[in-house]
Amino acid sequence: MSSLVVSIALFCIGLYAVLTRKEVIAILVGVEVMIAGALLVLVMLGSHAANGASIHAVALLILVLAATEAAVGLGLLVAAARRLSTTCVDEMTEVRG
Amino acid sequence: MALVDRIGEGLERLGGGVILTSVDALVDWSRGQSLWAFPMGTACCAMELIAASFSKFDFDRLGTFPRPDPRHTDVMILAGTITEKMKPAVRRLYDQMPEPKWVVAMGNCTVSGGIFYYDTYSVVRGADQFLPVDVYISGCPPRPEALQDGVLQLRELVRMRSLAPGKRYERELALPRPEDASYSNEDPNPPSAGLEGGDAS
Amino acid sequence: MSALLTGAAWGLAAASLIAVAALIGVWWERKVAGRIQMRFGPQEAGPAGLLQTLSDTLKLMLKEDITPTAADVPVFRAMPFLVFVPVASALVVIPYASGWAPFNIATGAVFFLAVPGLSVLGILLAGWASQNTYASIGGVRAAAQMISYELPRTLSVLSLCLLAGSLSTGTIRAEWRWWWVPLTAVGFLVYFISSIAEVNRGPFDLAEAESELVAGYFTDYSGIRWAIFMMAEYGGVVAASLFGAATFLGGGLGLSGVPGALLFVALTALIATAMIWAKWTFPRMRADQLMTFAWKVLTPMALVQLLAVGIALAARVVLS
Amino acid sequence: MSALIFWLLAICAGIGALAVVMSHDVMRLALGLGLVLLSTAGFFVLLGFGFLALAEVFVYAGGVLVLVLFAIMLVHRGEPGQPSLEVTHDPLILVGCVGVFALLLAVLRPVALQLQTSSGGSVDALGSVLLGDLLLPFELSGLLLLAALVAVVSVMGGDRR
Repeated sequence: MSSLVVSIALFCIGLYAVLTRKEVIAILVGVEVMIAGALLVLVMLGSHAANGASIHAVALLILVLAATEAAVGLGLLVAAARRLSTTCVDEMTEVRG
Repeated sequence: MALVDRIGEGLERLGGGVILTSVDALVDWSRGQSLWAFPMGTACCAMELIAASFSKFDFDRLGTFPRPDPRHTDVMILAGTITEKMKPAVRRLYDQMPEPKWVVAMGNCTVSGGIFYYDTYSVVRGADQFLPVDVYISGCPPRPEALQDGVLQLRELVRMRSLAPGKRYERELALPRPEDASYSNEDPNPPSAGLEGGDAS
Repeated sequence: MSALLTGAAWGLAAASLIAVAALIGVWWERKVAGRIQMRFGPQEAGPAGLLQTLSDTLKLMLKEDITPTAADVPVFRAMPFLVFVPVASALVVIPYASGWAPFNIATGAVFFLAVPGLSVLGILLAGWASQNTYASIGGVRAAAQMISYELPRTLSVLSLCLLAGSLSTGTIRAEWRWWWVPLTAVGFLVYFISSIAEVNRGPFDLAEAESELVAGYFTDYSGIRWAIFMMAEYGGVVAASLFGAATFLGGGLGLSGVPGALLFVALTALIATAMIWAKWTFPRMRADQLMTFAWKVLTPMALVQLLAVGIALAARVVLS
Repeated sequence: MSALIFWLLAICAGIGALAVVMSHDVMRLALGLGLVLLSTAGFFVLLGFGFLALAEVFVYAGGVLVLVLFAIMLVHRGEPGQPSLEVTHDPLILVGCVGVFALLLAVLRPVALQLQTSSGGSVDALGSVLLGDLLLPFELSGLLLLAALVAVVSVMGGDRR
């Protein structure tokens, strides 16, 4: 029960960071915290399962996905910061490439 | 000064003589054995300074080797003419070195201005105008052996300026200067009074 | 849980091992460097200068500990430890005897490769927290270099795991056979080179290239905190040499008992000496050459090694 | 003992997550993320998934976090002193997040059980699952990584043509 509270709290704090932060980098970090919380929920609930190895493998694949997301996201951030010379999402209003 | 020096004074007041002198000997030995040099080569004496570290002369035998970073070094070796323009940079690098620190003035230009003493507006007349110099090495330029001897002299000096306050004494080193009264080259930032031993004039 | 506590105790032992190894290693490096440059090296402190490092260490401990005014103070002060602790923890998964490591977990090889990688963070943040341009550039360079060379290093160790059929370092050493040496010779070369790059030593020391960056990421560290950085560097050398001798060379080439243990120590010292040799012989590389070397030379070499090991294993199954 | 370590890790994760929400300093933000990731790895060890914990340290703390720091240094370079971030707090969003928290807790509560170390954490079992039942996702994730690599290179190096 307490483990569930901790992991869901992690997810929600990450969500709050994503919704309130204005800088792209802080939003990406918030997403990472959310992913960590969600992964923790999966692993904590899955640690009771009979086929723990499947949970292990699925968690590993989620880890890979999250790492890919972070790499692409940060690449886009740096490219956007170069082109628009801002890192604030509210100022990125130009639609044209 | 470093924290240890204050510990030393405290212990002396408590009367911890034996412990203090043993620790003192160890600290002096370690400081004297590893005088890492900050090579402040500003002119031609730097060639001899560089040669002192290399194959033929091997400064490393004495535990001294050059580090490019003032934060990691103990002794600044001033090699070469110091111009007025260079003076603030030298002073700044000296200030960046951590205590305890020493200065070796190598070559006539650094000691007194050398051949640039007269008829030059741009040369500092001796490094001791703005730095507390501990060892003076004459020569134009001095040979690497002279520099190594200077570092050995400095090692003796380190032993003198040790932890225990009773063992501390000032060197009697007041070289007569020909022009003390006539020429005024007032330094805006004189070396602080706490750094004893260097103020020759 | 008791395994965790035992692991912590061994970690402490590892830290002391690094301290002793650094005391001897620095002296040895200065002696070897002296001989390479036709000098003598330290001579005056103790017999053959043996006490030189001791006096250096004492002096560094008693030096002023400067924290720059502009620095991010808590981060600046903590970073030497964040660099040292992961490096020291690598020592607890090294198989010192056949089938035995102090912290013998099933994923020891991954632990050995993953946890020291954390010191990248410490180096990067040490450079940043100094608020010094040279230090920041040094930190970024070191981090880019370390994460690039992690790849060939991991791949080269992977071929050993494939041969042993296990990720446990103890099992790798227990399963070791003499024919692994010729088979994984290329892998060992890749491992050796990328280990030098991992600990930022010459010829890959452009993170602290003194001719351009003063001293790289530890430019603003003085006294004992700088000494901890240097200890971490030597700890990395020791860990890499021990691991290389214990797994690639089977720790004493498969001999058991006292001769094996002696040979193990000798092989470790040999690898460490070769690292020192490389540092004092090769000129420093340029940043782009460094990256090109990692991605276009070492990584393909490690992949070819992995392929060769796979083919050899398959051939063995087919033949038997 | 296990409970003590659990709460220690929970406190570390909480501090890190709060740093992500509250910090004005970009570096503190990244350090907070590092704390969260390391304590997540600690939770994985506690639950018996040793390899997952090492993968988290390897991929996240050693890789993604360094990427985050790189991005910070590239984006905020040239600004004098410490770059500072704007922090805005919105009570409505706070209420919404608490609502999401309550909802998730209510939904997942029936399946929540006592903390226990999994029996399926061995590397052998993981290997046979990854190359057995989950072979297709495993290979696809390799493809995804390659695609991401190409994407990042083309995005970052785009302006040099």
